[in-house]
Amino acid sequence: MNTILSIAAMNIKFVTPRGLLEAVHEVSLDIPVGSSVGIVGESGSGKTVLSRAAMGLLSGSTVRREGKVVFDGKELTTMTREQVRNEFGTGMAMIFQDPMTALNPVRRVGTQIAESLRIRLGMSKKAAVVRTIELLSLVQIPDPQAMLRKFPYQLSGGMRQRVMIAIAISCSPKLLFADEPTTALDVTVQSQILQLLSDLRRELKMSMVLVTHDLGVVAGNTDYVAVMYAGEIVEQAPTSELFANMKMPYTEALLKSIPTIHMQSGKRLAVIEGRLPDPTSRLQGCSFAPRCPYVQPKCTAEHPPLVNAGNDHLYRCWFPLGQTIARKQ
Amino acid sequence: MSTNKTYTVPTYAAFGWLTFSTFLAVFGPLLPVESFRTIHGDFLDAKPFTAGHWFGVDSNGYDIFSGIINGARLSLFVAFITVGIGGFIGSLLGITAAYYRGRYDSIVNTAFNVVLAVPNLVLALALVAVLATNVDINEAVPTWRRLATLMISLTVVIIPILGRIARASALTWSGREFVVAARSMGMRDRHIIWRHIVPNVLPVLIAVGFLAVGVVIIAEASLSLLGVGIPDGASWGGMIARGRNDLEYNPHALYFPIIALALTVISTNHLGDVLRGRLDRREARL
Amino acid sequence: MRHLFKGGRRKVAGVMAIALVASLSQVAPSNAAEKKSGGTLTVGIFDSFPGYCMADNLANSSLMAGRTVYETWVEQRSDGKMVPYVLSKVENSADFKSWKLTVRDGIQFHDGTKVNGDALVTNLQALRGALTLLGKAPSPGTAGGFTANIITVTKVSDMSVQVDLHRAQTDYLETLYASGRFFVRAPSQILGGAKCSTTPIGTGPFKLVSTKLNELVVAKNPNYWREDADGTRLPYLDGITFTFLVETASRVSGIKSKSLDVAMFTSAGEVKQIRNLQKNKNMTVIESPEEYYPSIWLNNRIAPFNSKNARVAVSHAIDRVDYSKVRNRDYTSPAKSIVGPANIMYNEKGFLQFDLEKAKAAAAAYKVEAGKDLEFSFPYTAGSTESLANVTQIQKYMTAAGIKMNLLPLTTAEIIQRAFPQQFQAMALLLMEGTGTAFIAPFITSDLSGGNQAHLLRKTPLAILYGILNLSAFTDTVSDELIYAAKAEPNLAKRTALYAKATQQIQSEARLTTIAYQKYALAYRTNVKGVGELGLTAGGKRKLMTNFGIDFTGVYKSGK
Amino acid sequence: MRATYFLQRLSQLLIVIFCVTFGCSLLLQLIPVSPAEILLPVGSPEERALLTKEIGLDRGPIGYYVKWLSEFVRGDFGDIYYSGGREAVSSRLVVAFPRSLWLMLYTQIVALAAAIALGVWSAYRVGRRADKVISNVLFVFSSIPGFAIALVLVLIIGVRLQWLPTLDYQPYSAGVWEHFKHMIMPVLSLSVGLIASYTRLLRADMIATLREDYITMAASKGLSDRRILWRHAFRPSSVTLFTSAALNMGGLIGGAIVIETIFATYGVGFEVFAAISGRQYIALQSLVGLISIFYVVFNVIVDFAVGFVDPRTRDRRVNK
Repeated sequence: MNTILSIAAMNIKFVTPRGLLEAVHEVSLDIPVGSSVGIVGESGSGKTVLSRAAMGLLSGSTVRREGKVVFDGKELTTMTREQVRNEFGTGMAMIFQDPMTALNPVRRVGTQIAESLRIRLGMSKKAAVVRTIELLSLVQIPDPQAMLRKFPYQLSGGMRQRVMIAIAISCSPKLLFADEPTTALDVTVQSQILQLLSDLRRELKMSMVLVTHDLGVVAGNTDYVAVMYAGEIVEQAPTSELFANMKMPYTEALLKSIPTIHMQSGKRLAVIEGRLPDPTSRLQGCSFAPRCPYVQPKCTAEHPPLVNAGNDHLYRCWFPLGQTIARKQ
Repeated sequence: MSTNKTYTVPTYAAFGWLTFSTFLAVFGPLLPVESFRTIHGDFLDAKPFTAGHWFGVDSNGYDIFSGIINGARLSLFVAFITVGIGGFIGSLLGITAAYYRGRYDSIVNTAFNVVLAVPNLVLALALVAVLATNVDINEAVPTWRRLATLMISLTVVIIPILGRIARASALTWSGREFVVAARSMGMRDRHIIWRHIVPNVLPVLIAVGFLAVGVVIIAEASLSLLGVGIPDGASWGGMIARGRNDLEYNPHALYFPIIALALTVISTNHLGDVLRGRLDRREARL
Repeated sequence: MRHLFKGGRRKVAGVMAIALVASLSQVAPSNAAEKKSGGTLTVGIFDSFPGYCMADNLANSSLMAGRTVYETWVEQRSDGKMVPYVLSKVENSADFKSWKLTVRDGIQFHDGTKVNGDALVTNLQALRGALTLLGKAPSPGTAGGFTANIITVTKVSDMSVQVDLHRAQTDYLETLYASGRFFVRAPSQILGGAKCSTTPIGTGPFKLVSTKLNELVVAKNPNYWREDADGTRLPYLDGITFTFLVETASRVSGIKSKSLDVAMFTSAGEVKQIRNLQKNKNMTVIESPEEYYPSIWLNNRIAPFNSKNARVAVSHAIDRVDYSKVRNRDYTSPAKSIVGPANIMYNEKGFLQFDLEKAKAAAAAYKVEAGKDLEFSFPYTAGSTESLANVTQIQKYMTAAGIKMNLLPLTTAEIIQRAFPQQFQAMALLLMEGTGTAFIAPFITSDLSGGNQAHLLRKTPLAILYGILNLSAFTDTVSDELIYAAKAEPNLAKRTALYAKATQQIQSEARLTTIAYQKYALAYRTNVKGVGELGLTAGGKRKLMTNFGIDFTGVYKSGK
Repeated sequence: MRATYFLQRLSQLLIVIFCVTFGCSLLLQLIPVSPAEILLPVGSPEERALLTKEIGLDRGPIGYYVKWLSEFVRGDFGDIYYSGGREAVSSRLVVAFPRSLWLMLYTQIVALAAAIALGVWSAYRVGRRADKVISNVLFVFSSIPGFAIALVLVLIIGVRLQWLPTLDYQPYSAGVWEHFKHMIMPVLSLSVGLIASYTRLLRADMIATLREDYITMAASKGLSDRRILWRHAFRPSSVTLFTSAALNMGGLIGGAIVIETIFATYGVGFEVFAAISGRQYIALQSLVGLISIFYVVFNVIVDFAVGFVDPRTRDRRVNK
């Protein structure tokens, strides 16, 4: 199987006044060509950091990054910043969570889209405008001509997200990171955007990494899923395998916390009790242990390794779901 | 927490210098140092490290060391009192304006803007000039009254600077839920302002107040250079003004007061920054 | 008056004319070899330009600037003798009560009008206030008092005017000169209303370009009447900018950084800078003689100095030797009389020298007399460190003698405004100067009209001008009569004796006192040439350097 | 909507101008001595009465203010009185104003140019050595008063090295180099403090902006750091900087008193000082009025200019 992106043994730490903060711990992940991979976790689980670090977008004196990232056969982690930058847009592109903050407020929509075309593809000004209009219609924006002169603050959330998608796909990237692309949007708009992304992915033959906290979003739109908790991958499997054969109590908990329209009114939505562990000090045992409803003494004593259950299904648990072991409720 | 780097070496240094100069300011008169007004006719232009005159003597025969000590007293006294009074009046106006809003607020705000529309130095100069006019020309105006005139003028300058910050800060706090809640519980305005708003605004004001001390010290020095600062050129600014004509021959007459002044301003600015930084972090944690 | 002992002479006075004779002579020879290129100069001075009308007195260094636009009817030679300048001839009657002045032919004002007898009459009548009474000209200011000895001014011919005096005056020409202050003003300026102060029109080598309180810009007068020895039209320079720079440091740094070509200084508080500039290879420093006598004026009219004990106490308390050392660094001499040795009035007798015991005794006597401690206020220029240091030094002596001296920090404007209505209890001001008495007597006599009850200002509000120059506000008939007699005395030995007596009388009454004498200095960069080279039309030369600096008529700039 | 906002803003500013000038005119009434006595120290009572009438002091505070204002708007700023005559303030301003204007303009250009370069660079290198060095050096300089810097410059550059003149002002007509030669030291002395404060403002805003998603977004497009800094981050970060710069305009025009005195630049600040020390309260009133108008006008300009820098504020403001 060809991989477009391969992350190996990635560690990311931040220097803070309170000490080193470990955001991502020993993560390895392969994205097969043409596939769509979901990364799922609560906020703070390290999924956004992982996706940005994979692209090399985290910089600054406070970031410590270890590990290896290979994109399209090229090892990004050993390349210079300029070389990595050359992969952006044409190789990799990213859609951000909040289209309000991810579009430059002081620049016109048209300029922001055309910029990539001009800089990365070297298009002429005229050609860039033509292509921009094409892109805007591709992301189903009505009256793309008028859109060119607008500022982001003049658009609705859905429109902004479409603009951002247009920017991301403008140079026909091979791999698209979509970081919570629908979180900031209304529910009705969410499905439209997800549909649009799926269509575009098929049309443009892109691979995609879909970062989300919502297992429901992953369900219909991905081929593989990796679940992250406290900076680690705790479960990873093809999407159908995961939903069919869940191993991690955490994944189960995540699934239970999704509201569905079939839910009885008045019934309380399940929440995951407790909080994420303090990222400045890694626990000795399983990081989910303090919150796990099925916790055993071993869980707090030893850190579980990532185990392969077959069918490409990996998980990190001493006592996975579905095994006939007595659990205390 | 060991990693909390609020107090670094510069902070201790700044604090140390301010403590030291405050000590000089308070206990200066008790130290075995001659009065700064003594004219040392036999030591004109003495260089630094002359016996009995550590910092040298200027061309008028004034000992620079005793000048610095006396200047510390006056410069710091004027600066702290001015910022204290100006800060009190300014924050009183600013906080109440932010709390009550409405017409009172717009009057206060306009008043602040009016004062701010006139450059600091121009305002202080004009006020000193008008307030110092005397009917009986031969009447000897006591030094304290001239000092008071100067301080009133500088206070007027400081009021809107601190007042605006107090108002802005109080505005954000008075919109918070706990204030609204307190109001809805029927608490008295005075109680809410005093118990809920003031404690939150005060830290910001203290931080900015430190910066304002630097502003006042420099403003007083500028006024001294123009001849209307602390009477008899007794402040650091006055020493700089005196040293100006001696620049080429007695640079020490100029450098010592400049260094003293700059160190003090650096210290207050730094402490102001540190305090503000701490507040920002506290805010961030909330 | 930034420096306490420097300002001075702002209110000085007028002129009047009679007649005298002098012969027209050739321009004195000068160095002919070098090419005298033009160019412009920038000059740093320490006085401002309050205006150019009769009442606006240009002080010291700004007088130097004003004298590029204006000339005087007579000029003073370096030996002190007065010679005709814009006049061609001066004749006097045997009793020195009538003087006939004849104007030099062929001179014109900057506005193109001719200088003639009418112009002379207009000038004299304006200075003595006659035109003011008629509503034709602005106030004469203190010049009205200065010229109050004149009874009438009469035009006797086109170019001649006769001036009649109330009391005989052998030194009338010195009064007509007024230490360089009584300019030849164009009638159009004098009669020009409010513009009189702002638009100087004279006969000088330079014409006005622009003037402000802190700046005077002048340009070459192409129609100037004088030529040099080679027949070249004067002046050489194309223009001069005079800039008022109150801070010594500004003038020093200015001339050192070549921002200024010339800068003027006074020994009051600027000794150190003068000495430093003297060592500088790039400039020449010239000094005036020690002919300037700053005074401590004690107001005899109001408490406490209406008491002789108080005046004596203060006079004895001042350690003049110490002051000269500490404040003037022995650049000038401590005073031994109210005027200096160069002056005809100089007399050490009766001068109350430093004596701490006598000072304490007099202060104690004052306490018995007045029932309270001797205490007085003394103004100084706020913001002037030198001024403050000066008064602090004096305060130190007073404290030692048990006298309380309060310091009054005031702006320059306030001091000037209050000085001549004689409102201060005491103050320091340089008013008296020179070798003669024309510029001294008005400050120490009580009635400048000489008791002339028929004088034209007598019944007018301007009558206050008779006594306004006497800053000590004293009336002493003994000294008055001695001075009148001396002025009328043609015999030098007898005159000197009379003056000596007058001086002794004033000094023993402690009407005023003096601490140390004063000089002026001027520094110019080496490319400035011709300073002091040009002679006078009547032969001889001016003094090289005075309180009003140098004469710029013959100054030029060398090649680069 | 825009028009209402504009009128509203304008009326606020007119109120400020009114209060400042009226306050100034009240100062005249505060002095315990009659202004005519101050202006005409040797004048007769008749002359003083005439002057009092001419100035309008006999009309009471309000009447005086109205008369002053009506003359002020017609460009008659009153006179400066000296012993024998008077001079129109406006004729002094004709000379002084261009000097202050150039001084202010150059100071702002130098301060902004340096602050933008340093602020952007230190925000880009935040936490690294370059940032720390820049911040600390500027911090120290911001604490040294401008006049101290001016005095040292005069000593070293003017007197010791003789590179630049220490005094005076030269107009453009005297030669471009002549003009700039006289401006360098005053501009440096005035701008050092400003550079420090401007840099701090820009750096703080820039750091905040660089944390924004749209900067990461721009980086993910494959743009160079330089392009991201200047095209994407600088403009949205510069609002505070330019607002604060504009608010300094009035202060620099009239408040550079000490520097104008040291370098004998004799601009508006010096005129203010001369009016105060010469007790020319009428001139002072007009000068302070003018300076406050300047302050207010720049306030309005910046208000609208911010709209161009940051389009978000255009509509937001209307709803405020």
